[in-house]
Amino acid sequence: MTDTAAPAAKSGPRISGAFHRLLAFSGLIALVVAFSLASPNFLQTQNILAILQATSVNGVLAIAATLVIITGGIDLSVGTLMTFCAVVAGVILTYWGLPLPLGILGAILAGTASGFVSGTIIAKLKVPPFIATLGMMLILKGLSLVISGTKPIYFNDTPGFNQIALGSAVGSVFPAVPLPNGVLVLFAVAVVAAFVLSKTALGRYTFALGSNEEAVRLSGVNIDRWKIAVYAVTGAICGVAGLLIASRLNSAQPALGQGYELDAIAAVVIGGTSLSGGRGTVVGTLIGALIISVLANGLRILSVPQEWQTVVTGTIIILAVYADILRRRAL
Amino acid sequence: MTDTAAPAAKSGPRISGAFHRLLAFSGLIALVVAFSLASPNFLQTQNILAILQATSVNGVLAIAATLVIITGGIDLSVGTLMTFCAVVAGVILTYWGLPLPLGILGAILAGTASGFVSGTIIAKLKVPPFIATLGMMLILKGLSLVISGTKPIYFNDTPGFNQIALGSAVGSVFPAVPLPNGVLVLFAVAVVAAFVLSKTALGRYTFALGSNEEAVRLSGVNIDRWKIAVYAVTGAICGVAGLLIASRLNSAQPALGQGYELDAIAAVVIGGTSLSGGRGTVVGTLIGALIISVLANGLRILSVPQEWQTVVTGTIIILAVYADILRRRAL
Amino acid sequence: MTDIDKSFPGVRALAKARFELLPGEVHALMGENGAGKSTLMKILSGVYTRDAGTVLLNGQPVDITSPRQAQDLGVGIIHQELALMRDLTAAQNIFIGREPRRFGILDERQLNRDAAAIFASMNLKLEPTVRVETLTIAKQQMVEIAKALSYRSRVLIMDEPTAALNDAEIAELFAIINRLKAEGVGIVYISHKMDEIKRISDRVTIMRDGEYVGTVPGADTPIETIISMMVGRTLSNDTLVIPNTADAPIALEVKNLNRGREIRDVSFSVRKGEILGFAGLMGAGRTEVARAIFGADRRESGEIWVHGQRVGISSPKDAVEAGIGYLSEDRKHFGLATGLDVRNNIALASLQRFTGPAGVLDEAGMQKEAVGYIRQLAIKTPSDTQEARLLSGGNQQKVVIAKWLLRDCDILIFDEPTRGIDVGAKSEIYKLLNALAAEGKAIIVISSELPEVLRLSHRIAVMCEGRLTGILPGGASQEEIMRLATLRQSSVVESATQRKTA
Amino acid sequence: QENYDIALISKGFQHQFWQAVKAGADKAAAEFGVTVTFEGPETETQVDRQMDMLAAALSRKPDAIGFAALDSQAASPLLQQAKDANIPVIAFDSGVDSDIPLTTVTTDNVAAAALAADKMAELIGGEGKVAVVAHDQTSRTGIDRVDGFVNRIKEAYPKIEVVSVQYGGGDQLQSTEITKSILLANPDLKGIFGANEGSAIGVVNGKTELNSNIIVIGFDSGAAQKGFIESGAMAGAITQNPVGIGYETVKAAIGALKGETLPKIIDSGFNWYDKTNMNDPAIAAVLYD
Ligand SMILES: Nc1ncnc2c1ncn2[C@@H]1O[C@H](COP(=O)(O)OP(=O)(O)OP(=O)(O)O)[C@@H](O)[C@H]1O
Ligand SMILES: Nc1ncnc2c1ncn2[C@@H]1O[C@H](COP(=O)(O)OP(=O)(O)OP(=O)(O)O)[C@@H](O)[C@H]1O
Ligand SMILES: [Mg+2]
Ligand SMILES: [Mg+2]
Repeated sequence: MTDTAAPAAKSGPRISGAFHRLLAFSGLIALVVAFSLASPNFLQTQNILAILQATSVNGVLAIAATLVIITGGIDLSVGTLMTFCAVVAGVILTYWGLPLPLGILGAILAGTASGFVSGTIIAKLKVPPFIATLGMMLILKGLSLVISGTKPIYFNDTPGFNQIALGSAVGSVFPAVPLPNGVLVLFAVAVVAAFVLSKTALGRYTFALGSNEEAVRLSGVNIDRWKIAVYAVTGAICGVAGLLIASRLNSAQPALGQGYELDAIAAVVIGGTSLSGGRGTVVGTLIGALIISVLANGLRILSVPQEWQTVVTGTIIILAVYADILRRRAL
Repeated sequence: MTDTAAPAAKSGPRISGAFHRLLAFSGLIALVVAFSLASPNFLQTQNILAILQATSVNGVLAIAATLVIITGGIDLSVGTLMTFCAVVAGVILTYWGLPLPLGILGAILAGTASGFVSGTIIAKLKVPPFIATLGMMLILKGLSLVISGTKPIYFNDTPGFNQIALGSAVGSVFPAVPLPNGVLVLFAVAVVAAFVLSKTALGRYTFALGSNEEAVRLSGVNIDRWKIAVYAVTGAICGVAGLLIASRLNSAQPALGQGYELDAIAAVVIGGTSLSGGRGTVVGTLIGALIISVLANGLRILSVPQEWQTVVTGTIIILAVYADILRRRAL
Repeated sequence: MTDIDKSFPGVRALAKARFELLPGEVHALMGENGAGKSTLMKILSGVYTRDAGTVLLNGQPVDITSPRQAQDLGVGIIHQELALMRDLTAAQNIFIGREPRRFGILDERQLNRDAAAIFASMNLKLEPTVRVETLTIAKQQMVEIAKALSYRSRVLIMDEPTAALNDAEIAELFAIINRLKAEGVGIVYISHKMDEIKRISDRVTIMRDGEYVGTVPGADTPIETIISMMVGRTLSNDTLVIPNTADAPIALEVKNLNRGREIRDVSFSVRKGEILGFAGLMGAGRTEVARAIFGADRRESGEIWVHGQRVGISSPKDAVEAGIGYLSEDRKHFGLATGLDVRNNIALASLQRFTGPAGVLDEAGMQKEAVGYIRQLAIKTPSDTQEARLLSGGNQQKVVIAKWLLRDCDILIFDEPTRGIDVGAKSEIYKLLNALAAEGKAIIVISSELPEVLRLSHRIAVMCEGRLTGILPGGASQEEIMRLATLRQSSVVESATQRKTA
Repeated sequence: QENYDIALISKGFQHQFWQAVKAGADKAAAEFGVTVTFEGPETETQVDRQMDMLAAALSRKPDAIGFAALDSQAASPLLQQAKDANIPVIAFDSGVDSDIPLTTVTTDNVAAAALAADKMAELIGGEGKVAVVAHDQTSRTGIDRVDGFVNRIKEAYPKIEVVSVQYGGGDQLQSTEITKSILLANPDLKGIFGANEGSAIGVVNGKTELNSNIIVIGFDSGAAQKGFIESGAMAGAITQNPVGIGYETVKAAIGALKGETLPKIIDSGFNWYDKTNMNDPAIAAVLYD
């Protein structure tokens, strides 16, 4: 492996690497092909846009969760934090009547602050991430209800707000492809997260922490600081998810959010990121999130009865991951 | 504990060991004291019985989850598996009209079989436990709806059935302490699980797998078999939980169960079992489950508004675990 | 460092320990397993905080409370237990915390270039971008060394850096040490290999049971003196006796074993009562052969015969059932269940034997056996219920050995069995292996220490690049072994004929 | 007669109330020879999940859509999409704040809960402490029923105090535990209103487990509640007509497809039922098992 020797030996793995990376999509592609054959309505522009739109919120949450999972941690609060950030935006824009940019900033800051708190509890108090973020999940769930007054906050006074997710910057240029902005936001978050993970010190420490936290500490790195930073970034991304969902519903729904963490984590794990940390990719997470929404959409399009939808979804999730394992083993 | 060394050296750690084990309850005790001071209704026999009763289902589920968590795995399907087992009992007793023991047997067998399937997927196909049991969670959820015909199954034709959880064998002897049978079942499950964990080969392998699976494999142990066995036992315990909840509601509610896994896992982790495996105790899990129900009960008794209940619960869970960490550090 | 105390729950690791290091000096720290060497050095490098005592650096009292602070003060350490981030590349590991950046963005090319430069200065052939996880223990150890060098510390602590290394790498390391010495770096050198101490150290400090015993000059103190200071008695040095096993039945026969580039057509056999040594350079494929026989890895082709019967081995369980035991070279990842206590680690491979009716375990029986081995192998532990991860490195190794002794296999494959084990215990283990052979067990010993191979083996198999290049009789010369160990593919034909005669 | 494809997106799926709506829809489907699909999110908080369901239903290009909005504002872009595609939309359960639905098949939850308050007052003799165990703090039905009950008590019965309103998510077990805590905290409680099926059953379970004899008023029907009313554990309950809602929704959709004009509101009504009138044919018809 360590041979720097023959270029022939080098190109071999490279080609197969690209090929196998393509195969990673195979579960997703198989699903898409199957549904397209089964229903003529599946592979229509509108439906594809609907699938992408349905992926946007869970996709962003899953990317947020990816970061902490790579550190070997977990964040159960992503769902309720998303809601909390949406409510904060609602309070700023609707209750206080401040301008849109402040609402956006507020939501993202609220997410960052909450992630900072989670990270501090984990890094400084050594509370296990599961407990710290479970606690935060409950706290944020309650706080969302409290600050919203247990009712949805509508954004009717901020007309531009629903453009965040529903408008279509692409569509205004290419009317044939009215890609909703929400999907653009998802891709933007993905690109930024992938960049952070692969090119910045924060990303390096994210992998290092998940790989061997003690070794990082023994290397003289201030692991507390970096751990807190990872949770804060995760929180900030949840803030983006909060803006997306609020924009999509044109309201901040304070009771929503619990249970969403499971879908987000599922997307991460389906995408090949290991819950024990040290490895993971944003692209994998995106694929995982897409598999979940394609499945949900396809089964609905096929009018599969709802009770069977869950059975099929469960089975296919297991099979998709198993196929991915076989692929890696063949690698 | 089993030092064969000097008796002097022995007594030292023993005293402090017992003392510290007592302190493990400290979070729980602090909560009880606080609620007792805050409300005269809290420390009443009836309320204590209500708390214990409220702990029974989650406690049994949490014990089930403890086993797989000690192996370093996880079981997200405990909640819906519980429901599935309840529905199986309903089908056997109500739809088929068979006698009670067959219903009990059927529920526990259904649980064991499902655990066996999860375990096989994990051990043989090498699908990560999170995914395998997430898939099973969805499959079981759907199947419960399918086999029940999406409606509750009542046990009105099996009069003895609700005695499983609600009757009081203790109360019939000591009328002053009408301890519900459900609580006895919880304790019985706890005792058996603790015995299995500490005294049997299965228990030893449970810890060994969580500690270093590869080392166990290289010791010539058939790790697949033991892993499957652990998941099967977990499933069987979920069967008991299914009987408990069905007996309490005198019906099998096919839609209930999702979300219960989080409470169960929370109890396990609050009880000091590490999600990375290799360590954990049944007593800890019981304490964890009790902390959760005491909190819920106490806050309701105090009529704290619901939105604040979640905030307080989240905070106290973090604090309780933090207190436990401080205690261990002092150890 | 003077009067250093350190206690762990149930263990007094250090009691008034003392150590002194001059610039430009190589100062060896010696002691039995569990003497407190690593603990003392962890205090110096900020991993542990001391309970009592003073640390002076350049005459100034210092209080080192974190690894970071130690680095800033110019103290670097190579830990005994590898502390690498397995999912990162070699270069990323080396520069963790000090990544070169451009405009705030990691400069990966610079990083790899810097790492490559360090490797080049060490004469190490290693791609900076390879993931550490895929490296053998020896290569990982070299990455650790590279990392420690990259800090350019004034004080460099090396805690058993050569335990996993082969002669060639050791020679390279010593060249590096001499260079650093010339630059005025003070080096603390911990090792259980006595010849190294003689070769490299200026002074030797000896510890016993957490206490300071004495400091002697390295070059002109006889080894026997040092050993007796370490263990408090003198050791007899028994010589190799080769029993005549020519008529003994063949216990294990391996025919045409193949797997990719790592194992190429390996065939050999071991007789009952025979110790077959495996020699070869790092990466020769000895571990691979052992793992393939044991069923730990899949093999592409090849037959395994035990006591004249062909056995199908597809998992370690099959191997153990066929009477084969395998002690891995990587105790941390493949040997020890770190969360379990000593007793259960020893019993781990033999749990069936202690399982009574209804699956209930016979704790008393397990304890008896465990205590027996703790005594026999002199495992330093407060009790048999101590968690295995809290033992010193050498004692952990003994626990893993005990596991296989208790399992009582007919065929034992020991991969680097004495890694990290002190001289006293080493000779105990040699005696034990000889006794096991005398009992009629067939034993394979893989070792990177030629003296060990030479001292133990009745026959010596030598590997190079996945091939078995020859099997030599016991007591063969080092030169002959090295010749076979570096025998490239072109000359394999020759070795094949040799194998027949062996 | 064409085989129309009608997609019903409801607020829930697994609860018996929604299963009764589904039963009514299926009945109409069989009667009129059309195809009906029925879907709803897991809980009534998952507004966005409902949007995804509606979007998928639109992609399927059904002939008509029946929609019970969790949040009508949130749905408006998708409803607009339906309108643009010329897919008629019928609202059911609670109203949709939009002029796109051709008609709304609904029950007035506030008035229904107010009737429960009247009955409670009557049964406890006009004074004392009562409590509410509801399913959801933020969903329309949860808010309407709690408000309807609490406000009616406040306005009309000054001697009655609502001491506690708690939410159990419609989960029977959780509602049981909540009820027990309420009872233990308020030993002098006179009655509890369970604001949906799961809550009401939980209230009765809690009451039975503590051997209390408070007055329980339920909401919706189902075999369990009917049994409780028969046995006297529950004094009575308010029923909507979910089977009728499902039936009327499908019927209205067919009417719309055939070009009939529809009334703006189709009121499916609500009823009080107890031991005395449960077996009246008119009441029995609106109850479900
Ligand atoms: N974290 C710990 N907790 C409890 N005991 C410990 C801990 N670390 C070390 N010890 C104990 O302290 C003693 C000294 O250990 P140390 O690792 O310093 O020995 P060592 O001289 O380096 O031995 P070796 O040659 O085997 O590496 C041993 O008895 C060991 O079991
Ligand atoms: N995990 C791995 N993944 C890929 N290749 C590996 C792995 N481990 C070892 N190899 C390769 O297998 C070959 C032989 O391995 P190894 O170095 O363990 O042999 P060895 O003779 O036992 O040497 P050592 O002296 O290190 O024990 C080498 O080419 C090595 O690079
Ligand atoms: Mg050491
Ligand atoms: Mg090796």
